[in-house]
Amino acid sequence: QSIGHITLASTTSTENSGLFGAIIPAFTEATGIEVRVVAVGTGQAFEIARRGDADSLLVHDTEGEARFVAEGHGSERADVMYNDFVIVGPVGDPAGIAEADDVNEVFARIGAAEAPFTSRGDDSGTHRAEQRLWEAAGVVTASPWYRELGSGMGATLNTAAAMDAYVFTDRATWVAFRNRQDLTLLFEGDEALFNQYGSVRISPDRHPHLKHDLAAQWHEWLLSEAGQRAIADFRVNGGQLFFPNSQPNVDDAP
Amino acid sequence: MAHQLPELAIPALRFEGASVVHRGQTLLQPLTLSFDGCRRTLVMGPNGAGKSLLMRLAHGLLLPSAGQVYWKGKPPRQAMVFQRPVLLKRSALDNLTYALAVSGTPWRSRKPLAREALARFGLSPLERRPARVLSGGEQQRLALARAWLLAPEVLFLDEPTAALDPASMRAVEAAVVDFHARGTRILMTTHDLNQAKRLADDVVLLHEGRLIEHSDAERFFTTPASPTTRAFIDGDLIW
Amino acid sequence: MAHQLPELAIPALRFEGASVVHRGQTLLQPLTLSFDGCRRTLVMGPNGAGKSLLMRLAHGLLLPSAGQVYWKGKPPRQAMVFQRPVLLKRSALDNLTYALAVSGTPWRSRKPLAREALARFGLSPLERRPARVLSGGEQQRLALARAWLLAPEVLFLDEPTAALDPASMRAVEAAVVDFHARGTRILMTTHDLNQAKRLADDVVLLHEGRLIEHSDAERFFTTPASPTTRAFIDGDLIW
Amino acid sequence: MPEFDNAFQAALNLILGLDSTLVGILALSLQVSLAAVAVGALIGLPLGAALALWRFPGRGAVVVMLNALMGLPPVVAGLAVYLLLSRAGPLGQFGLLFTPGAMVVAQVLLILPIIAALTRQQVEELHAEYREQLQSLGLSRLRRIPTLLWDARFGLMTVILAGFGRASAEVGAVMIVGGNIEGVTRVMTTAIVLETSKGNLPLALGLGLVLLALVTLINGAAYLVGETARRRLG
Amino acid sequence: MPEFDNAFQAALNLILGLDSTLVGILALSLQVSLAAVAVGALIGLPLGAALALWRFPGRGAVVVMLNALMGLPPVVAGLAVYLLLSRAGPLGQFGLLFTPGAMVVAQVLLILPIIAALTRQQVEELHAEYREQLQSLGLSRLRRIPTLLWDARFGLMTVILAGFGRASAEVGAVMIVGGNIEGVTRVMTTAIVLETSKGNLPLALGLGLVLLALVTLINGAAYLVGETARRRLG
Ligand SMILES: Nc1ncnc2c1ncn2[C@@H]1O[C@H](COP(=O)(O)OP(=O)(O)OP(=O)(O)O)[C@@H](O)[C@H]1O
Ligand SMILES: Nc1ncnc2c1ncn2[C@@H]1O[C@H](COP(=O)(O)OP(=O)(O)OP(=O)(O)O)[C@@H](O)[C@H]1O
Ligand SMILES: [Mg+2]
Ligand SMILES: [Mg+2]
Ligand SMILES: O=S(=O)([O-])[O-]
Repeated sequence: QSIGHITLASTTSTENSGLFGAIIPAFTEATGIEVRVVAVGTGQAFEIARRGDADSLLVHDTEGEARFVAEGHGSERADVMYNDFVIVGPVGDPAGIAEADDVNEVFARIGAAEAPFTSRGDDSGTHRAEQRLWEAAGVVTASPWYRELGSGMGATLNTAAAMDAYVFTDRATWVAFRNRQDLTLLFEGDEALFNQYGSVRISPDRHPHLKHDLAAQWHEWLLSEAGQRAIADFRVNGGQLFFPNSQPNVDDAP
Repeated sequence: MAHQLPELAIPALRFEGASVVHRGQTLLQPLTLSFDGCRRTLVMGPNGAGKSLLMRLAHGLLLPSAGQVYWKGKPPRQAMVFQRPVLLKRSALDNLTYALAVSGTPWRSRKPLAREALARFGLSPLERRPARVLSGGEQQRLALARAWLLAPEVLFLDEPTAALDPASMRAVEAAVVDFHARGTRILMTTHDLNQAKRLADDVVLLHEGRLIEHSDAERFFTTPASPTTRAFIDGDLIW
Repeated sequence: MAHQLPELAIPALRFEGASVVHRGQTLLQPLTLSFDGCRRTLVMGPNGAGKSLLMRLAHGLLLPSAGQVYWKGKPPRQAMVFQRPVLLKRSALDNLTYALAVSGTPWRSRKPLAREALARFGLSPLERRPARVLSGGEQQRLALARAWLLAPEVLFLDEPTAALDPASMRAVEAAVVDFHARGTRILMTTHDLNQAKRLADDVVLLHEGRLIEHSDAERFFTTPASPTTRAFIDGDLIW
Repeated sequence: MPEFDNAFQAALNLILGLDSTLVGILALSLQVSLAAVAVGALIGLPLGAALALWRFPGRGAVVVMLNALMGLPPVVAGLAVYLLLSRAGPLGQFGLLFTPGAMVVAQVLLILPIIAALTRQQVEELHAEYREQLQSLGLSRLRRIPTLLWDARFGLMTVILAGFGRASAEVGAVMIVGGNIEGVTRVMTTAIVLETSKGNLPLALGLGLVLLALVTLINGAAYLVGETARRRLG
Repeated sequence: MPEFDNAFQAALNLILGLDSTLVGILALSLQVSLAAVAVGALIGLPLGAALALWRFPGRGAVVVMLNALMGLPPVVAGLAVYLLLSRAGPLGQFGLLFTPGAMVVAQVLLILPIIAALTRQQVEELHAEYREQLQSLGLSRLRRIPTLLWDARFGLMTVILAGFGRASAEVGAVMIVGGNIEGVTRVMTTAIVLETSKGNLPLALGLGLVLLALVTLINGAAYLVGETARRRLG
């Protein structure tokens, strides 16, 4: 019943949350197409796609995705879903960010208290979002309280847990994360913490050998009602992690 | 030519039904024997008779499969020169200083003592040569020098002159006599009947893992108790 | 006791100023020698004289540091029995079948031939024993059996009877005579003057890496050309 | 420590549960590593032996290189193989990327130097003992290789086990060239990394214990075979 | 292949640029791995030798375990050390986690079995040769250990180099217990992983080449020392 497979390059945060495990079976059921997910760092995902080693791309770096399409590697990009970033930290909350009014204040307080903060430092979508927020809050980060880890989200959380440090993370990874130790969710809900995921189709001109037909079905399915419902139905501990927001017929370069 | 010297207080070595069995094959039949006094005992017999096995049992390198091998009294200080000498991957001199270190000789006196031993066995010019590249005879002499240095109360020599030139052989025989004169008990194997006649106080003859005869040298060579001994002395004891 | 047989067409082996120098030390002085005809040449000399080095040069295991060693004509089929036999980590039988395999003997005839050789050297009961646990003399006989199997045109024997009992020694000497009678050139070392007298057509005497004399056996033992030879024959050539 | 207890508990549950996903992952781990060891030994043993036998100018440099390549980082091996097998790379058209085959190739790259370097050293020592005898028998260097490998087999067993350990333990290479695709290229080590990044530390450790148990079983089997053969030799 | 050219280019630039960050990372890599090898050898050599010398019930199982532990996945070693040193863990109060010290501990865990298992095998072979002579000299097993290690030193050199290779190449353990903190615990392999995840493949490969070059230098130095010593021995 399987009519073939496609390779999807994506990021660890989507994979770790368990989203793919929940929605891909529905897609395969409907189309007979298997989806093989290679979950890596954001930059590596782009690179794999750029080299023609993946049939499709799903990441959360809108700027990067746009550039990817603009440079001709991608033929089409579409919003698929969003979730949000949150700030977690030790239960004691030494910088008192739980009481902050907005995210700017959160970062300002951490900076002022010079409380330990672990950053992914890996140039991923999450890392870039975090850096924009520091800049917006006017904080100059510096060691030793600011630790650049150069790691994936999960590894960064493991380190933060052991160091009792604040950390900026996407909600999906946090909800699925088990080694929390003293960490707890301290701040959420600011509009600036919006985290958009997009699906990108690879350019058939650049990589004619890819399975563009099957990849197109995947892309369309994600944006379709069935796909969007599958995303909305994915729950962890009763909570929804991803919010579908495809805009039918809005595509190409933004 | 029994050699008479005051019998020093070396305890007796006893074999009581000691045998060696390896994977179902009996290599040495149960052996009951006693080596008393400060004598020079020569162990003889054809290839594969079990001479080296007997030496290793006596020296405690091998435990008998059955029976017992033990010293009546405190086990004496012993040394052995192996049929195929094992030299460490070091220079000739270092092989000797190593043995001295092991036996607890103070650091300062090791080199002088080792050099003396090298000189005694005609190896002085070779002291810095790696022991493993020495010629067959040189290796055997180095092994002898090592045993000599340890001043053992009992000395086991397994065909110690097999690789030696005639003059060296005479020198080693003289060294053995010397050792013995200083009170060392000698247990030695050889294939050389003349050497046995020159050195033995008593002789043990083995054949196919079995004790044929153990008697005083004089008796052994002149009026052997067993026809096998007779055949052996005549060089007729063939495979 | 020169042994007269039709001289077969074995090419002559020539040493021309061949020497061995190792890290600045001259182990073998430049040597000019020629081994012609199908003879039995005995190489003698004290320990460390360079006999084994000479054998290895002749057999092509060692290249001279200077000078040349070569066969006039096509190099003949050769085999060597080493002073310290090297046996592979296999059974006695497998050591022989291995040598046969190497020499290109067809598979089917290897075992029968090997068994024959074992029998000839009195090792039949030991065929399945790992070669490395054999007694010293058994190992030497196995090495001889291996060389015998290869039916070489030239046979190098480095103290082949040093570990053998008297009867085995006689049997091996007989085997050497036999080999020679079948047309094999013999180059052999020994420390046993009597053995040399029994076997040698001609004798090479080395001393401290230097050629002292190379002459017919008769001449060598009765009217030696050099005083060193005299001293050696008298057993007086000491370190 | 609760985590370790949990890990043992997790390992036990995993084994007792005999979850079909786990079995699949274990089987793939084993297949990939064993295939890599087989290829690595097939090339590495003769290569190491040859290096022990031949003297040539620059040999010292080759030996040093080989020893140094024992320190080839798995990620680097993975990257190199990735670039070779990637569509844009020279072997791209074979479509080997993100398949078990690619993982085998990367692991071979990793363990070949280990097997070859340790073999070289052991064969060199045995050859020092055998050289004159084999030369006397008229054996060319090439024909000495099987003899030496056979007679050194007990020592080489440990060398091969070191290679197997390296292959079954590494994650850097298989992650990059395999992609840790569920059901296709996920092996034990990549699964452990995944669980670690999910913060499932006891499960990650438990998976590690299961992997180690399997590796121990294989080592035990090799040991028994070796000891039986060795005993027959005296 | 442009990537490989770029990688060489990157490596060259890195070396020529002698960027102080890179030098710091290289130096830390070297310090951690050398320290781990030193500790690993200090424990592993006598341990392996002891296992070669003593016979006791269950020895076979210990040998198998040790051989199997050559396949201890770095991630698992890292996790175990993480749990031990983590604040909630039994050694939490020392604050060792995310320090170079912790990385050394984890790497020791990794290479100890490699050094001990390979040492056992080599010492066992040498002891087969020396046993009777040493016993005749009246040497206790304990006192034979230094003798055997010394006389096996040329072979053991390769064993130690294998351990060093393992330490300098692995990333799984140092990543978890070090945390890849910039300027504190970032080493070459974690930097390579980071660049890879950023998609900077030529730079990642270039870093790999720089690391390999350094490892080769150290191997070369060891080789020269070894050959000089060996030559003195004939
Ligand atoms: N470990 C072993 N396994 C099997 N057989 C052995 C072992 N050690 C010795 N043998 C056998 O036991 C017999 C006696 O050996 P031993 O070395 O004592 O002979 P030997 O009298 O010293 O002979 P040689 O004069 O040749 O030195 C030999 O046949 C030998 O093959
Ligand atoms: N590889 C080597 N390195 C240094 N010296 C060596 C080497 N090989 C042999 N020698 C030395 O060369 C000399 C001659 O050695 P060779 O083995 O030829 O003596 P030999 O005449 O056979 O003595 P033996 O009667 O004891 O067997 C010896 O002094 C030996 O120490
Ligand atoms: Mg013997
Ligand atoms: Mg010699
Ligand atoms: O060497 S690892 O890739 O397994 O860390």
